[in-house]
Amino acid sequence: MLLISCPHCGPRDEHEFAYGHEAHIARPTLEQQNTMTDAEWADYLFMRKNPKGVHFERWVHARGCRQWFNVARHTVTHEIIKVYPMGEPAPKLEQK
Amino acid sequence: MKQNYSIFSLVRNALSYHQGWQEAWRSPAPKPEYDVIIIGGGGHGLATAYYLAKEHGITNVAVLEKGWIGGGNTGRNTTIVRSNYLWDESAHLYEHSLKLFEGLTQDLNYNVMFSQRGLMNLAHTQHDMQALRRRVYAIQLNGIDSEILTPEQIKEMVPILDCSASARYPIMGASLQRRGGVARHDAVAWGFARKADERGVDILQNTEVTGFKIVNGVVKGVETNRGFIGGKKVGIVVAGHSGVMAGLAGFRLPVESHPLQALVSEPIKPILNTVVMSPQVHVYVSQSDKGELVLGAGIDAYTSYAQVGSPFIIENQLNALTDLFPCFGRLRMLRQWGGIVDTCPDASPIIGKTPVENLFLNCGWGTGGFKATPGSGNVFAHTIATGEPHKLAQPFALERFTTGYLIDEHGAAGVAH
Amino acid sequence: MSAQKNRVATGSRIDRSKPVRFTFDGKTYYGYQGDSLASALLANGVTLVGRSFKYHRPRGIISAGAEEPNALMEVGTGARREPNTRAPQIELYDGLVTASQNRWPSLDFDLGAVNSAVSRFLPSGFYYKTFKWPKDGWMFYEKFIRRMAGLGTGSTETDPDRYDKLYAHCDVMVVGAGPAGLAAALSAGRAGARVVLVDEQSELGGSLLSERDRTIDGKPAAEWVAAASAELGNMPEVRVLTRTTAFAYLDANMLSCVERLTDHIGPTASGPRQRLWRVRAKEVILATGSIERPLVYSDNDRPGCMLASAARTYVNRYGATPGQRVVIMTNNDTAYQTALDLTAAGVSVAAIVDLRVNPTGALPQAARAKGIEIIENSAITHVKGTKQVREVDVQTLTSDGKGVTGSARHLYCDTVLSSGGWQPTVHLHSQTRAKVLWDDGIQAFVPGPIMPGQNNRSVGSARGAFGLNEALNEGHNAGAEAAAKFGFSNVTGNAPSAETEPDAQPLRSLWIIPSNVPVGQGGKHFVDYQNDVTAADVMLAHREGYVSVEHLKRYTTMGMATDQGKTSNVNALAIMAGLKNVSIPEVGTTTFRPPYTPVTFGVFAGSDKGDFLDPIRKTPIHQWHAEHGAPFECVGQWHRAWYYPKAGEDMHAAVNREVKATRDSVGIVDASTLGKIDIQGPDAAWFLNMVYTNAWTKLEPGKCRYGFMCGEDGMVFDDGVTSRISENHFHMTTTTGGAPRVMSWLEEWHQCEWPDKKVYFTSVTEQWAVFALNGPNSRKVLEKVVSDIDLSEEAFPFMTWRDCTVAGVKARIYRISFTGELSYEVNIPPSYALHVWRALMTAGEEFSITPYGTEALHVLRAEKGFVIVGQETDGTMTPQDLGFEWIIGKAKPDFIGRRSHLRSDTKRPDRKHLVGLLTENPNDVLAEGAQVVEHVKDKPPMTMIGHVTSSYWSPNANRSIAMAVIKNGRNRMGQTVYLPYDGKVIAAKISKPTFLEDGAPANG
Amino acid sequence: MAEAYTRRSPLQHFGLTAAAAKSNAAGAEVLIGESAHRAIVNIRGDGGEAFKAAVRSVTGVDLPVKPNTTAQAGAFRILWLGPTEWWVVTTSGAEEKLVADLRQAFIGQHAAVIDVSESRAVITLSGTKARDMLARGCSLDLHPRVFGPGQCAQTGLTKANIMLDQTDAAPSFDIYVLKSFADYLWQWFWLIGRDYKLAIKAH
Repeated sequence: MLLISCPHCGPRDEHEFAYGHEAHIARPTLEQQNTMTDAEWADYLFMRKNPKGVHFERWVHARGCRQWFNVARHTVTHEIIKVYPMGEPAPKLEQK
Repeated sequence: MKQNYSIFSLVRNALSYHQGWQEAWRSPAPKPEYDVIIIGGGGHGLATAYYLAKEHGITNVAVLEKGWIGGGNTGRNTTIVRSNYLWDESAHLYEHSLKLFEGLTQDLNYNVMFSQRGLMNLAHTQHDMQALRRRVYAIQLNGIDSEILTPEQIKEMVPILDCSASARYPIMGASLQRRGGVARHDAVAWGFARKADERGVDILQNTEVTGFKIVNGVVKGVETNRGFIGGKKVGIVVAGHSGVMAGLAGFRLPVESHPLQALVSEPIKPILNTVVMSPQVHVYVSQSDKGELVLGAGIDAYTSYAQVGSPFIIENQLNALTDLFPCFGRLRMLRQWGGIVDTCPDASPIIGKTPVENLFLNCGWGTGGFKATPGSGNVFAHTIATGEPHKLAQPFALERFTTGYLIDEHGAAGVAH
Repeated sequence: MSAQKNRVATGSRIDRSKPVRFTFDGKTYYGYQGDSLASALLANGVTLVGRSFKYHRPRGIISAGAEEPNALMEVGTGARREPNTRAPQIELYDGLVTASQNRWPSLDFDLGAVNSAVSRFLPSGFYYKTFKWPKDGWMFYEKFIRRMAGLGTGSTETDPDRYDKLYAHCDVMVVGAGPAGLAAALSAGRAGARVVLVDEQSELGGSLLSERDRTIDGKPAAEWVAAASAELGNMPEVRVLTRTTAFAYLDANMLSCVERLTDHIGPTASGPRQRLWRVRAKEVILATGSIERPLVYSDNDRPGCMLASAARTYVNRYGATPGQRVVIMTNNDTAYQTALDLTAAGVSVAAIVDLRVNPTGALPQAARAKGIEIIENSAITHVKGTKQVREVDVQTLTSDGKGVTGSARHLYCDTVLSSGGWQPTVHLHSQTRAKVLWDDGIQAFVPGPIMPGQNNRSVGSARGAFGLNEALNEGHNAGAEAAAKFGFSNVTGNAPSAETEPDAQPLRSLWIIPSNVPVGQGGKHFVDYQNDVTAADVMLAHREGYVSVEHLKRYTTMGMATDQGKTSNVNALAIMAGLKNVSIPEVGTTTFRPPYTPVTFGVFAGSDKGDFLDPIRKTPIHQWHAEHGAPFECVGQWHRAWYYPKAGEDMHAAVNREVKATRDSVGIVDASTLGKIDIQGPDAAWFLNMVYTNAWTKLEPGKCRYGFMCGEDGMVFDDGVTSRISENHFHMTTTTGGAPRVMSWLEEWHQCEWPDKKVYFTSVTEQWAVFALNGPNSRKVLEKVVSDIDLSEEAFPFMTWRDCTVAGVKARIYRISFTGELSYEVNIPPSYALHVWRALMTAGEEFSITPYGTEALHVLRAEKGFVIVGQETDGTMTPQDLGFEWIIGKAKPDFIGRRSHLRSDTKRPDRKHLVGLLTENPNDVLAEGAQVVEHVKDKPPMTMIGHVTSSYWSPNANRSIAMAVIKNGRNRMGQTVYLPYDGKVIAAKISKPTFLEDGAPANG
Repeated sequence: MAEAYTRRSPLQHFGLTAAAAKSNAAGAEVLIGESAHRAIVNIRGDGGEAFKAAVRSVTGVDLPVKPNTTAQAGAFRILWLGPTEWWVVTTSGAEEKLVADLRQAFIGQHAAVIDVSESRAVITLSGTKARDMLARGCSLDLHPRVFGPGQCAQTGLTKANIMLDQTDAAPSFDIYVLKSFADYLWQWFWLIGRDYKLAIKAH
């Protein structure tokens, strides 16, 4: 069971959180939506990096403070390398 | 020709203390180039190679496996085989596979122990019953066997189920596919490997693909830990690692990899002769021929390539199990493990072409890949051999994520299996 | 009391003043308090205790611990019968009932042993090669295979015991209370750290419990253990758990442990049987010890064959001897200690057969001094006796150890002990996915570097440091260092110390003990006892190409038995390495998976049985519904009143009555479960524009509007009415089941995508109980209990809301309708819900007010064509598919899902549309889920064009009504379609999905 | 006005008042009870100076901005729920005025005041084994070195979501739970309470 450090509440068991999948996928602006192809829209909607290594992802402390935040987590070791606020760009990390 | 496996050959070999058995498949050195390279020596990949050789006469084929064949999800699943899918496209594909399973032992001269002992899906609420009827009626009209059972019929088939009306989630009914059941997962991989090898396919274990050679958008071969191997066509069949391979080839997929956990009990004398699944309370169970109860539940929520998952998934699953089967409380968990499943947004697989020419893809089977093994290999072999999707595979092209023609099996599956 | 012929007269840890009676296979025996079942059986001279899995070979006790492969028992009777329990781990209690298993009709005479006679035809994987004829033959053969397989028999009765689980936290967790673990717990505990110490045995001490002469800090080992136990017991921050197995090492230093609370007491015990501990530690010290490997010699499975260390445990700890006359075969020094201890207990040691040339260590010298014969450079090549060892042959080894020479010496004995070296118990380390490394010096796998985020260290023999002083030192230091990491640096006391140990001579690894016939052609060299995997099977796997570790395991089933290969894995790997002519680590290692030893399903489930499986959410007037006979329908976790049958009514009659009464006069329904979200802030309207498909900016305060929510994929996922309370304040309602999802949906978009927007969302689902009054007389009812506002159509029109007082209680009423009738949704505080409900019922008496449940609610809405998300939709329907083109805000620039509606498949005109179905025979009520076809054929397959989403008898339309989604349905009005199901075909005409004459479009 | 009518608490049907009278508190390891009807007002805002000042002006409490802490002054207790969310808890009946006063005080700010008094049941738990009982279903570390009076936490307790507020070092806890889960949670306490000496406390 993962131990995730909520940026507000501190370390809590995984089951207090809900997973929000890949982070840093910006929703296309209306202008972009109106000019993009269906394939490009599908790219936004469905295509994912799904890396074997460090994954930048979103979590929400669903059973706690209800706040969303970003996590850099290694998808093989499950090591949580960094927790950082929404809106902050993905940190540059040495690939492990 | 491989030596034939039969009761006679077994007796004959017994007399010579089994010194005369040949290796089931060779361990050749890689050739510089193949007509087709299949990346991934799981059941699907081996089946693809087998059908390429058998049905399309393409024998200059290599199967590249980074570890040992059948070592991924093929060897980690709960061995369930069924074709009771809601949507026409899925039903036809999985039924194709089920039919191949029905002749697989003879075709491969390898007993895959396909046991059509019946598979039951329980319904516990009004809503479950509506969904169940919808599914059963659709399956029936697709010409596939499926029926609805009353609680009394369920109790008769599986007396150890708690069918009392006072249960938190009382059993209100079930669907039954009598032709569904289980097969010996390792045997499926080994059987395909042995017969593919017999037809000339090179099975290259401990051969890890580290990159693709792509020239002007056309794939020319793969880089591996054993050097470059040329390939006129390349098929990716690596389940949970599909995203990694796609990354090496320069594109992304609508796929996420998640851990799917399973577990077995200690072996006991036969107590459960049917596969029982309950989407509502998230558990499915069968008893292997060795006597172990084989159990699965849903996937873990987060993406992961670690073959472990969260304990609360297991706890909830066993909570549900012991509620359904109150006599199972004293049985013990023997072993627990995880596989990495590649899940698509619509819970249906992707079979077909990729943005790279001559590079083909077969992935996204999520939690249900084992049952599809022969069917998947069969239609994928056709797709690679002809360059055009098999008609059963056509709806499952990557393209559907652009058009929006998804085959949403979430409602049909409900629970991973 | 019958004599215990193999019981040592004095000494050991059993309590001879407390005899304990037990039965094995129906025969009564006596042991003592402190005995294990295995030790008591041995003391009574019972050596045949089980049959193997495949060949049904007679088997005896091999080990004294968790690694036991042979002595598996059914314990208890009836509902409490538990199969496959290891005899060395069963504590004796008075009245214990045990039985051997996998035999018929009896352990002594087992018909299944025919397998052993024909074992030559049943090599590994024989079933892959056979049972293939005829085509469906497997279903026939399988029945017999299944019956032959399995081990014990599970009970088919409900498990009567209960189980618990709980969470715990600590600074330092110590697994294993042998010398290293005790030293670690002591140093960490003395420093003040929070410590959890677990050990699977009934008392602390681990290997020290099997010692005879060792001393620590000048005290006999047992006294030191007692003092350490007492000291730990007195530390307030130290928790000591005995009979507790740490069986899984999970992410971030969480360990799952099972504590056996009553298994040693038996069925008379009260309280929970077992408890699951989920311990989150900051640092973990693995002091899990090591397990002895047996030697792989010919017929090494005969009853009487045992591990050397096990014999030592039985004689020293339990005062039970494994037999009367013993031959020991070893490749290392440790077995000599067994010989010395057995001799001291009066057991005759016929000889020690040492594989090594010239064993001259301190222990061999001591053995010699005691007059024990040492036969060096030799091996046991033959074991005679089927149900009990009678004699062994010993021959001299060739120099390469692959063969034997010279004539055999015959040694009479009833027991053969073997020691093939020791394997550290690296299971928990390995479960963290950390690697294990091969150590040539000790010929065993040792823990490799730990995984990031997993703070653990292995100490003592768990890491391959087999000396007692090493264990004590490492344990002490590990405990102190771990405690210091968390601020507890004040360690008192030094590491405990034992007398200096003599250096041991290196071991000689012979992974197969040769005999005078080739392996596989004479006796059987068992590698995996329980699953009957022999060295010949490993060789066969090699011959057939199943050479990777996992193929070897799966093909031969080696290591897959209930002992999970604790005594067999390394031996099998080494044999395979020899065949492949590579080093052992090149063959690989097996991955250790949880659990370390099998754990009952019951303890994972814990106490959450029956109604506790999933919480039942109840509305504020749940009791009233129950008291009025309503059965409940599960909607998510909620229980909602389904219908209210009167005496003599079935469901159909009750629902018809409720539906009629509501249309004709007035009905009332408890709709408290509807999701409700309070939305406030200057950007609230902007936000609603984004999450709903229709426009919200112009909605005036005081008014309500219906909307659909779509996912970004364009598919409907919830609906509901939202009301504007004031300029910046809205009240949203959602479906019952969708409430939590919508709430998190709003938060996710706000926090992740549009954090600059000023808006707050707060769930108020349970702040309000909701009673909907429906029907032409609903206003009249309400007027009797509302005096502070004008309820007239003009003053309080459709799709508006008002604050008022209902029956003296502050309320908010929404004039919205899910029946198409005059309707008021009365929202009141839940603590007054019963009061208001009763007041409304009283007020409605003169209009025969009728409470209705969810079933009538469904019929009422269907009559008017209202959709239910989750019933008419399944995640594949757009608002347009449902016929709600008008609800898409055309003028609105953007909303979630909009772009997806423009994709080629989503904008196809012939998608599935929501339509009505009128059966040709109005009395036919279609099954929900029935599939629609255009053309009926004699038999399947038939092309399906849609399915029935909702179907009811409508007492108001006086016929059946149904909704369906059908391909291109809106362009098929009037077409007759067919519904083949349940062996019949029903014809129906496609209609609009509204079924009453005056039906207004949904929610106006 | 409404008080004239029968007001019911979510656990009232268990007859707790009568049960408490019969319950033997002496020697009990855990005292459990229902604190019926409590005023709970949810306030939303940025937690900045203006917001704090407004809260102080109405309640006299210094807003706890440290996560998972509480603050109390007089009849008002404020619980931290999230970086933009708090509960002001006080005696039942005061919620209407409290809501009005807070709304008044927040004028000019982006803030929200929502009465949630009616949505929660409050179960109280105290005594030497209270922590043990909570550990049966709560994954938080409640050891006094880690969690004490003045701290609160939203978390899970068995299969319900709760707000846990430690009110003294006895230890005593207030457990806030959605009313629809109140039956479930109460019965769960009795289920696991089989192994403790339990007494019902009157409130």
